[in-house]
Amino acid sequence: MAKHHVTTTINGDPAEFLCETQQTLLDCLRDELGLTGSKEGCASGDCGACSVMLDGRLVCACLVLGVEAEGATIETIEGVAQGDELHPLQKHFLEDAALQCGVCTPGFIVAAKALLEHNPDPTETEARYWLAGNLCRCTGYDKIIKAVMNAAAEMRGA
Amino acid sequence: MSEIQFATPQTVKEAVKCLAGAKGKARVLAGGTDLLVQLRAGFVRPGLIVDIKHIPELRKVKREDGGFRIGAAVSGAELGANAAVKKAWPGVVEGLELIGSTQIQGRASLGGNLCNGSPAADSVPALIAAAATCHIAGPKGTREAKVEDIVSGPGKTTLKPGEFVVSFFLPKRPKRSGDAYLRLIPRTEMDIAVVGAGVSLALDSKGVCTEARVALGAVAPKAVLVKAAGKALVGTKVDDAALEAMAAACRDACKPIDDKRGTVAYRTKVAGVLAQRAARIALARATGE
Amino acid sequence: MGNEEDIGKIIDYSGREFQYIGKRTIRPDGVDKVTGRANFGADFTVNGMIHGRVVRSPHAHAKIKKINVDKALKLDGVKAVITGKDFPEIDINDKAVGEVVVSYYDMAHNIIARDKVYYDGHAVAAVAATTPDIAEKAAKLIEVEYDVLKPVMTAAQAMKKNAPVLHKHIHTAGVEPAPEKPSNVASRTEFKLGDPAAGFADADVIVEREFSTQTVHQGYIEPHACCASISADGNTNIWCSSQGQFMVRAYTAKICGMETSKVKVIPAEIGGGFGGKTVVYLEPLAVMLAKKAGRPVKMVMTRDEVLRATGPTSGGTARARIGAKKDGTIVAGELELVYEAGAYPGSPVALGCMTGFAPYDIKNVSCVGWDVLVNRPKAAAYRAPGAPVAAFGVECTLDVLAEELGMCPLELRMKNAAVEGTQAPYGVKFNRIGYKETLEAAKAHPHWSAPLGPNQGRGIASGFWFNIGGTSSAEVMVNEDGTVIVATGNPDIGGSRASMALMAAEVLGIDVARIKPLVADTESVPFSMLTGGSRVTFATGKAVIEAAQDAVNDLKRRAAKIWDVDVDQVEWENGQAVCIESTQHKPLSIAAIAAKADKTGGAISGRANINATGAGPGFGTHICDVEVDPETGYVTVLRYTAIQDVGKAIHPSYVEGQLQGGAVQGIGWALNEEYVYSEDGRLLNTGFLDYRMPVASDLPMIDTVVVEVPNPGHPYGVRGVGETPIVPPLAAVANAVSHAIGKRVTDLPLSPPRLLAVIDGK
Amino acid sequence: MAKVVLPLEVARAFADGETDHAVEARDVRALVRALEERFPGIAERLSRGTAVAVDGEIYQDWFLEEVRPDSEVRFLPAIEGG
Repeated sequence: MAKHHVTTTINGDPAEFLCETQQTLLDCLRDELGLTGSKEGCASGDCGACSVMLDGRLVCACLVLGVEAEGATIETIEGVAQGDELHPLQKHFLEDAALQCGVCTPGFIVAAKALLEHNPDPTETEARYWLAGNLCRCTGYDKIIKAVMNAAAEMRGA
Repeated sequence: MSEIQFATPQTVKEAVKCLAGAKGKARVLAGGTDLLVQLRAGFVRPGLIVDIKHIPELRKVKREDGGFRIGAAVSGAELGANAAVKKAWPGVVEGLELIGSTQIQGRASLGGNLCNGSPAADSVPALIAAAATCHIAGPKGTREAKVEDIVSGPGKTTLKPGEFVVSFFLPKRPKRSGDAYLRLIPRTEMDIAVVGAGVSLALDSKGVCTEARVALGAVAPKAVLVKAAGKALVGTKVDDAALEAMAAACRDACKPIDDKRGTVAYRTKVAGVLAQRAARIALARATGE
Repeated sequence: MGNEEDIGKIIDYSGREFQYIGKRTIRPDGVDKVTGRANFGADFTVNGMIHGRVVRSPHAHAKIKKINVDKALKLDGVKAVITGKDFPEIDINDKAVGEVVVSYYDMAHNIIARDKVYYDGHAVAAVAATTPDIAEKAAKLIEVEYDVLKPVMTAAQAMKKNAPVLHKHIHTAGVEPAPEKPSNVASRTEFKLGDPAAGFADADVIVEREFSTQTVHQGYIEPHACCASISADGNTNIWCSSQGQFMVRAYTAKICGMETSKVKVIPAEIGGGFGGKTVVYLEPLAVMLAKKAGRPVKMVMTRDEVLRATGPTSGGTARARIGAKKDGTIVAGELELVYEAGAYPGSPVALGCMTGFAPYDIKNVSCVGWDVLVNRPKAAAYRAPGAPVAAFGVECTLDVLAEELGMCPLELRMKNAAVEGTQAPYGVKFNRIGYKETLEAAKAHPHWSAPLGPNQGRGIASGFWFNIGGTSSAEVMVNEDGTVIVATGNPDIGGSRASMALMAAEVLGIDVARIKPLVADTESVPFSMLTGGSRVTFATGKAVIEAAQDAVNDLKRRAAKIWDVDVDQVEWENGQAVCIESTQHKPLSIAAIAAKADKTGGAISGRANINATGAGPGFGTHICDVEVDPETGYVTVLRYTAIQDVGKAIHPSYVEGQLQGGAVQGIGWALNEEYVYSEDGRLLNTGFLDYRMPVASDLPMIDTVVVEVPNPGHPYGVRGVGETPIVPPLAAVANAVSHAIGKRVTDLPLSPPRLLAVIDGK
Repeated sequence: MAKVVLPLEVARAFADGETDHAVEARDVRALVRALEERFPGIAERLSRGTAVAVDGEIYQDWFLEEVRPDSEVRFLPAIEGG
């Protein structure tokens, strides 16, 4: 059976790729489009390292079929910075040492960006529960949550 | 993986046609948060995947006869954002909103959670407690069914080949009524329920319970409506004695298994504990505290 | 300033003002990591690349009768299939004593089975095909005929008289006279100090408890991944993430029977290791598949494979017995550890014996350790290997002793704390250490005296790790414009590039931003021991300091030429060459000297190849508050404080990060992480849903206190910090839970079902 | 004469349980050679997975480390890192 020809929008640019039905959106981003910023940590939706935005909703790219991207708008980590201007979250993850190995960082930044768009002034608990789907094994989450709260404050102009 | 067809029907009729043509080798795709994990692990090998998210009727939430009609493909995140449903049936919304992480919430649907047939499905006990019904479409037309009659055992449903759930109906809330759902998971998030308890009850003007439904998850091959537990509350002020009797009925109804998440003894005891706590929250909501 | 005489000399830093050390700089590799551009193991693609899949045993213990690959080879798109037969046989006694005791025979058989499989997930064959999908199908077409044997899943089962013996060639080592019959007990280790029997006889109070823990995994989020390409002349390139590219080169060359010079390993960014990536699993398979297929081969593990088939750390039991006088002085300590080694010998039980009582000054100590084979994946290092389970036993028994004596557990530790000159259980006398300082910091911390509510409890526990030195190399290259490259051979797991830049800046006296630290491949810097043992900031840091000093000496020689003075007229201050004698020579900046490099002799650089000695042990003390739901056994961590002596924090944020990360791994180990096997030895929780690691909403902020008692063995006082933080948490959490429920808990993990059984007195 | 302390297992296998010995040597290699003369086969046994501590300093890869007349030399299991 011929592959699906999928046309979609990724980080504001039109994109198209061929994929088989069982290929996940994560496989398509990484293997067909070379966007390796989203990472595979488990392929079962339990680690969040492949978090992307699909039509404005935060999802795990490993639990979406590539063919479902037809006509959708997708945002990945590669689209968070505007050219060389880092997003406040990216800046604070660096300044507040919110990453060590960095493999979970893309997922955390996409998820935290979705959080701040949903709730510009989250409490620590709200941030921790929203980000519970993003596993990190190096940091113990402390500096990640602080970086998210600091970025939120900066974005609110607080 | 043999080559898998993929269909995106735009209407219920079109979907029924797709499914009927696939002679039982088709799987319905709503959120996909269970289906894709099973696909990857090779537990399922469908010949056809039917994506029902493009059918408007399955994505809508609207009022009906004082209650709500919720599309089977509505995601947890969407339902969680619907203030009206959340106000009327907080327990049902709690059940759906507890499924997995924010990322899972962006996709997981009531239809998928029910039809995946997991005994521990978080949204099912609260739906059963709410006496919710489903509207089902299939080759022989449409029919209604109670939620508690859909799942027949782990991973098994009573849906006939080619049938799928189109929407759920949450009945009108009687005055002075409340519902709640609680579950026990080892962490604070990201786990499958070791025990789940959904309670829905209504009181008369003097605070006496006129109606009560108690449903448990993960303590039997499928989510179970514990009639004796409900009876233990009806006619009482839902005081400690009544709650203890209800908890005892819950413990008797448990037929759990030992598995990697919990033991028989543990599930049996905690089922009673959670049912009591959920009933207290439902009571508080019913008396408008 | 870093002058030649500083290296290795004992210097008192207390008053010293550092110019760059201690700054919270932005890590040089950070921007790529926050924008998704950084390349981890699975992010490489190579022209002509095909994809590899491994066929793994579904049985825990079985003989391989036959492997039929014909169907797989016939599948369109399949390019190569390998089994154990494709690898050279390795002599059974072929052991390398590098950074760790390595049996190449065991390693080779663990990477791909030969005649027997020893655990669920043991690799049996591998196939490479043009697409991952075809490789997946081909793997299913490979038919393996097994003769299934009875598995041995726990140490208790393995040590029974009639238990099936895993390896016919293993007789218990360390037992005299050497036993003739083969055994599942691979070795017995014993340490003795003073006269324990006399010690216990002299004790007023003796307490003893037995503890147990389960197999747990390092849990790095990045699965193992590599890409191997081999040309017709045998020259091989391997792109992979690991804790040591030189380790990957050495082990892969040995197992594939190749010369080291034929294998080049290019390090990718590593997505977490914690000791689990100090060994190889995929690289030799990818090389052999690439050789047979004549195409580069990429292999990436699924999470299922990582949990089933890569080294977790040993589960085991710890029996601790402590004798003390009424005033709390400990007079005797006894510890017996039984660790599950997995399929091949090599649990870290000896290290457990050495570390268990290490924080304490006890004259009479006896520690015995048993390394026991079971049908589980071969244990690999996991952050302070062996120490957490031993400390869990000792630190909880100390808590029992404190209760028995009616003494505050912190005071009891203070009274018996090891200090400079104390003889450790393994016989060596400690140099300058900071354990007491961590206890004083704990006592002064508001957490220690904060009030507690109902069903709440507070636990305290301490921990130790040796920290090691070892072989490291560094190159410091001055560019024409005076900027500098610092190349080392150690993968950067937690921010070590930033620390290397800070140490180089301190010696060179130039701004950190003008220094680019990088992790070089195996053909660009001399051999370096892997990243592990908390050694990088210490040992590779020392190499960087020496190499930077070497560069400064070169710069001073060039300045002397430019000024036409004798070199001992030249001093180096604040990044400039200064002429001592005449003031008519204005100081020369590094950029000014570099601009004339060609004229004064060619490129300017410095290098150092060292085997670092003088590693200073790291001590930590943690305080943990929990609340327990008595009706469901659910544990909530309310507050956590991690205190540790780090000698000198080069980059304070990443030192705090090590304390926080290690504490949370320890909390996961104590509360919900465990391997669950079926009766017939199949792993049941093979994913992150049921292998439960802590998530963000499970935890409070992890407060840290960084204590700095300088280590004399390092120019800036650095001690290793990476491993000590995981040692105290198991006991800190367990002691907190015990106080919360008023009963002593002894078996991890304290998951709700297990804890409710204890609460209900089952 | 430097004081040498053997691991218990090695002492039991070669020196009928006696761990402490006095040896004249100027470095660890010479010390091990002296032990080999006294207890044949001990050198090979000590090279397998043992580190050595001379006056408190632990060397994983010992060879020519200096041994002074008043030194204490202990053999320990090699320490691996995580």
